[in-house]
Amino acid sequence: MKKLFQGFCMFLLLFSFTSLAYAQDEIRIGVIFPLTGPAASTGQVLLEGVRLAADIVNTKNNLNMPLAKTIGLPNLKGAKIKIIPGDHQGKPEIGMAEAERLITQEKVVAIIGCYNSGITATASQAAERYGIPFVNDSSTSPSLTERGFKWFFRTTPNDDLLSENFFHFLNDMKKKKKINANPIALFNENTLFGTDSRKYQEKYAAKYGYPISGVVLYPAKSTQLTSEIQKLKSYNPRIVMQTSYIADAILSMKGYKELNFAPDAILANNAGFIDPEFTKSLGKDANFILSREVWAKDLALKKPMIKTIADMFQKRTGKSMDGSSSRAFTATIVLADAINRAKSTEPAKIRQALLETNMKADQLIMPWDGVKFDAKTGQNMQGKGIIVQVQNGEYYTVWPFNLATKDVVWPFPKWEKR
Amino acid sequence: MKKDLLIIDNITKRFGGLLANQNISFSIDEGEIIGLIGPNGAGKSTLFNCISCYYNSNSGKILFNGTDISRKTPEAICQMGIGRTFQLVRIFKEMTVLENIMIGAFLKHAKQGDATAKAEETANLFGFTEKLSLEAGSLTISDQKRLEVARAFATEPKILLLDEMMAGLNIQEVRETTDLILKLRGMGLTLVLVEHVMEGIMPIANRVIVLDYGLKIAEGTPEEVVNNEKVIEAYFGKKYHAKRRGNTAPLQ
Amino acid sequence: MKKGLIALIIFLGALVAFPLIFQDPFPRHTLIMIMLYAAMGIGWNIIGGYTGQVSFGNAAFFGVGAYATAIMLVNFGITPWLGMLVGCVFSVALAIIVGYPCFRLQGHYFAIATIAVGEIMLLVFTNWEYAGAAVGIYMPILPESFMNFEFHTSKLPYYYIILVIFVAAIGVCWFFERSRLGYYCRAIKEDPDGARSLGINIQRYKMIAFSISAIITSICGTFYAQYVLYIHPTSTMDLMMSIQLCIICLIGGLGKLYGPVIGAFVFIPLTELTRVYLGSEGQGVDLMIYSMLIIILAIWRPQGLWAIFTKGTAK
Amino acid sequence: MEGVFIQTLVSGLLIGFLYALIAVGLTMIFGMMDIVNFAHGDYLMVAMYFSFWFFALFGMDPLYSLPAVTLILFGLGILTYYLLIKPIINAPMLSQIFVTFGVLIFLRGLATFLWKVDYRMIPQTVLSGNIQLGDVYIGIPQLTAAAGAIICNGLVLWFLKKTRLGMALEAVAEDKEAARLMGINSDRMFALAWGIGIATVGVAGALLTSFYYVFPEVGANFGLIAFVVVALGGFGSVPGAFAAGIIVGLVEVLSGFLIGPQFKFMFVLILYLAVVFIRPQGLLGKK
Repeated sequence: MKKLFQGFCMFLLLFSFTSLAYAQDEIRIGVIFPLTGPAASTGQVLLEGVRLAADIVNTKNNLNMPLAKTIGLPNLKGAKIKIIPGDHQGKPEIGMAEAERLITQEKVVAIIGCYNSGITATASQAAERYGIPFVNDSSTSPSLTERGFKWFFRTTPNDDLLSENFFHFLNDMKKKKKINANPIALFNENTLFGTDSRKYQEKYAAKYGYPISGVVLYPAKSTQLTSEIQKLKSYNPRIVMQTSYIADAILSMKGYKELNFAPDAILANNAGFIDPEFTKSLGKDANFILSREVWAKDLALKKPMIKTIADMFQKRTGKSMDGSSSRAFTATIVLADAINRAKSTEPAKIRQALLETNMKADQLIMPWDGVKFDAKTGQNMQGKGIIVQVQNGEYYTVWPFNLATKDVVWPFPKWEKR
Repeated sequence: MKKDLLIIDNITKRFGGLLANQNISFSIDEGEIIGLIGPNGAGKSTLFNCISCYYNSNSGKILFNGTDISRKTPEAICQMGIGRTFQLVRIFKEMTVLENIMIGAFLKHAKQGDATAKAEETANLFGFTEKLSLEAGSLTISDQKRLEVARAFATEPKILLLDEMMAGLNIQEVRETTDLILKLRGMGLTLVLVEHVMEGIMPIANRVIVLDYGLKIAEGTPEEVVNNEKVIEAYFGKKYHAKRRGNTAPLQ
Repeated sequence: MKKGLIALIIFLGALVAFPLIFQDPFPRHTLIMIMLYAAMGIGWNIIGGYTGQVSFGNAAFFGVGAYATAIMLVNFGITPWLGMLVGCVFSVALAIIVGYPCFRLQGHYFAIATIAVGEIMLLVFTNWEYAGAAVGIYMPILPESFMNFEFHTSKLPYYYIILVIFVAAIGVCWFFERSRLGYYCRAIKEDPDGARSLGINIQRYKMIAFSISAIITSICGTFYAQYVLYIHPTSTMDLMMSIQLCIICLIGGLGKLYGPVIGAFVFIPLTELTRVYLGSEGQGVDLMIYSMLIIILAIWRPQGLWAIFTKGTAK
Repeated sequence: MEGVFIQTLVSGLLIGFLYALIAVGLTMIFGMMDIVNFAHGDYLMVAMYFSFWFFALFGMDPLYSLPAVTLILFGLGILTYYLLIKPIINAPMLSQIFVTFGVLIFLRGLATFLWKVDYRMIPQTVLSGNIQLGDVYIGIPQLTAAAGAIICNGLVLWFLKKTRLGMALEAVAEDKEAARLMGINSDRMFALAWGIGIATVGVAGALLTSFYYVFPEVGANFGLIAFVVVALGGFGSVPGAFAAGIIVGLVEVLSGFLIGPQFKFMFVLILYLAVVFIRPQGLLGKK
């Protein structure tokens, strides 16, 4: 018995010496994404987006983007950025634990993360407690910026703005193409992402006078969605607005085809529908879905820099860049630029620099007017959404019409006419 | 000496078509040693399980101190004072000898201290004094059987039902067991034994009840039963019985 | 026994002293999780280890404890300490409602019935609007105080609260082991029919053991809710958590007082370290290491590590 | 309206047949050796990956690669028996649970490590498309899967009841020692049982790949359902698992449609608990 517990006391002492020593000349940025678990494929893509941005900052590149032409951060003696990844496995408590580990153990100066809105909530809570800037790249649940946090910044537009975009799009389509858009049905997954989006979809549907004939909330991880699609069919909607992560996005499209369900349009809340896996797995069945988006490769026609970055990403990962990885890329550039302007790794100074951020449209690979954070909420005020449509396996911008590179295919062709 | 401590009244037990027990009736007085014998498959163990309520008899009553216990649960009748052992020894193998007996002792002694004392006292009575901390699973078969009796005894029962206590024991162990049973009776306990080992049961039983094909074919003192025609026929079959009829000397 | 007591005191002394010497929050967080899972492991051990009723639904008690505290705090502003008591009452009620029918089942049927009950509870809370449905419940950030059971500046108070819960769980198990209930449960595990012949009402004692297990697990649920300040169905009632409790007891030693303690001290650091160091790059390697350990232990060391440390006499 | 109802019924039946096929292997192994294979769902995942790689590397449609996948899984089943299950044949139930649970985590970890976490699906297979009967649509892949399930279950039942080898398997299931006295090598029988049990999952995996995506966690959903089906049908009873599979499929789809999609799996579980409490040995299981 004795040796049993002596062993344990040694174990406790040893265990505590796990914090490692660091070279001082590198700027450590923590990154928390779902690297394993259900949304893992998106997590990997997000991480690659951040790493690409870090490489560009750390090397000399001829791009009209802050810190591209220089090596590292000039105001900090050319110190390079070091990305420290953390995996929250889709669990809020691990998101919080990883945030604490990165802050206290890895001594990161700021954190980017976490994609799943529910996990960004707990991870940013930890960052708020320790007073470390938390830049959220791709979680769109509006509640995240309504908590009055001092250290929370979000570059991506949130569901509130993006949901309203849908109805601007529908109004424009009514004017231009005389489409009939009534009634609408909602098909959302039942976690924070789905329930939050539903609130805003219903709010703006009422505001713009579009009747909603029915709402179907489905549980994630189903083996089949037949009964859900049947329920959806029973509301015989002309338009389906859907909010799904990647697994259910593929399963539902397969289900629509199997049950020959083809409404006039499927308006998707990006996430699963813009994941590179979506078109790869479904092939031609993915065609003609419309999705809100914040980025599309064909924007390069108006902005060549987008093409170079997208090609660099393709070369690096073998996957095409998408809305998620582009937003992770942008958030990293914005953070690096802020640290450089702050001329120090001291959290309060970085926060101040973030507040003073005023990046112009031409410095971004996003179709936004720029990046400028609201002092009270930390939300980027100049974010813009676009609508893309999948046409023979590629995403093309179809709205706003001034940015559109392809004409909208409306209505959604019947399955047998594909 | 209370009369009719336990009355078996017209017990019938059927498994589907098989009639294991048919209208069996007899009564047991306090302080008696009753032998329950009969060829294999006669329904001895079935009756035993009906008495100890592991089986629910199809009809008939079992009266213990006047109350009908035929529909009670095994634990209830143990609490009323009927202890039992099993044909295939069921001791707690991974517990020590002392712990096994303590489980029985806990019935009447809630506190751990009292239960341990009672268990140690019972262990000494049953000759386990040195083996208290041994794992029950490591004992010999006869020790395990004796432990099972000790454990049942620790619940301070009025009547003990022992199912084939002496099966598989050598002569020496049989004699030890019979001495033990006599000692228990001496302490005011009533005992019902299902047995095959005639040398064991016959010398000590006050009365013997013989079952055959689910029927009670005889009841009486050991001497009466041994010479009973039907009993011999049941054990040795008609052919042998006919040959023997000439020789009237009692069986040794 | 004397030796064991001294060793226990040294061990707890080390645990008490540890956070004072090493200030870093991450090792403290890991130790808090170790003690939390050890306490829940002790809870599971009482029903799964001692009484031999393998339950894969104990996470439901954890969830009930967490949700009772959260709902009462968020909707009625009642201090989590009272919420903890109410959580225990609900958990025991759940244990009885579930236990009564389930305990009539044996072996695999019982295990799978508890999985079904656990999954039903998960689905109920995932679709129950009042309890935040799948979105979960965000606890209000109250001013830091003992009564509010919330501490923002440092983890030390949380550390000592879970240490008290952990020691209490060991105490409960210590008394359980020596009481009539404990002996009866071990008898039920070994041979239910044999136990019945000694006057033991099997269902009643299984129910009592299940209720004790529910109370301990429920208290841990309340602690978790106040520690993470955000709960949702899959983080509090997942089947994986129930199974982890079994693994902890199996690794440490089933039906042994220190089994879950050893199990938690081996299991939790392993999961944390593999996730931290292998998680992103390793991509699955951590799962492989962790599973190989389980298989090796289950095949060659069924009595758990406990046997190595003490007698070391593998049967 | 009733068209939609029939559609739901048909979909329920189709998925029910598949559940039955997945469950038959699990119940066979349990019937033989009283061991519940917790990793059953993950063998399905492995089968789906093999079927997918046959398509991705050699361009073989899952239907053509089905025999190969089944054979590979048969071999895997035998390997699992000799490597992991043989040492714990007489171990306590909990050790058996944790060996199979360890295999579950190992297979998922291996799949994540080798093939990353992406969702892979075969966009165009020989079976794609659906048949239309009135306004009821039946997917051809699902129909073939159902047909495959019926054939496979029939084969297993025929094998167990009619062939010499099958009866030897049943004998060993009844009483290992007695069977050994009859000169049956119980080890080889157990290995055979594991081989066949996992092979049926191979068939299910190959059929599933034509209309469902594969990723390391796909085994989880199907695995849990297989447990419920087997316990509902009665452990060890192949016909029981077949009937229970169909019932679970119907209950899931109907309750999902009539009451609410989010509750569909709950009704399956409630049905299971109701049956098991009334008949602890399940619908057709032996006591």
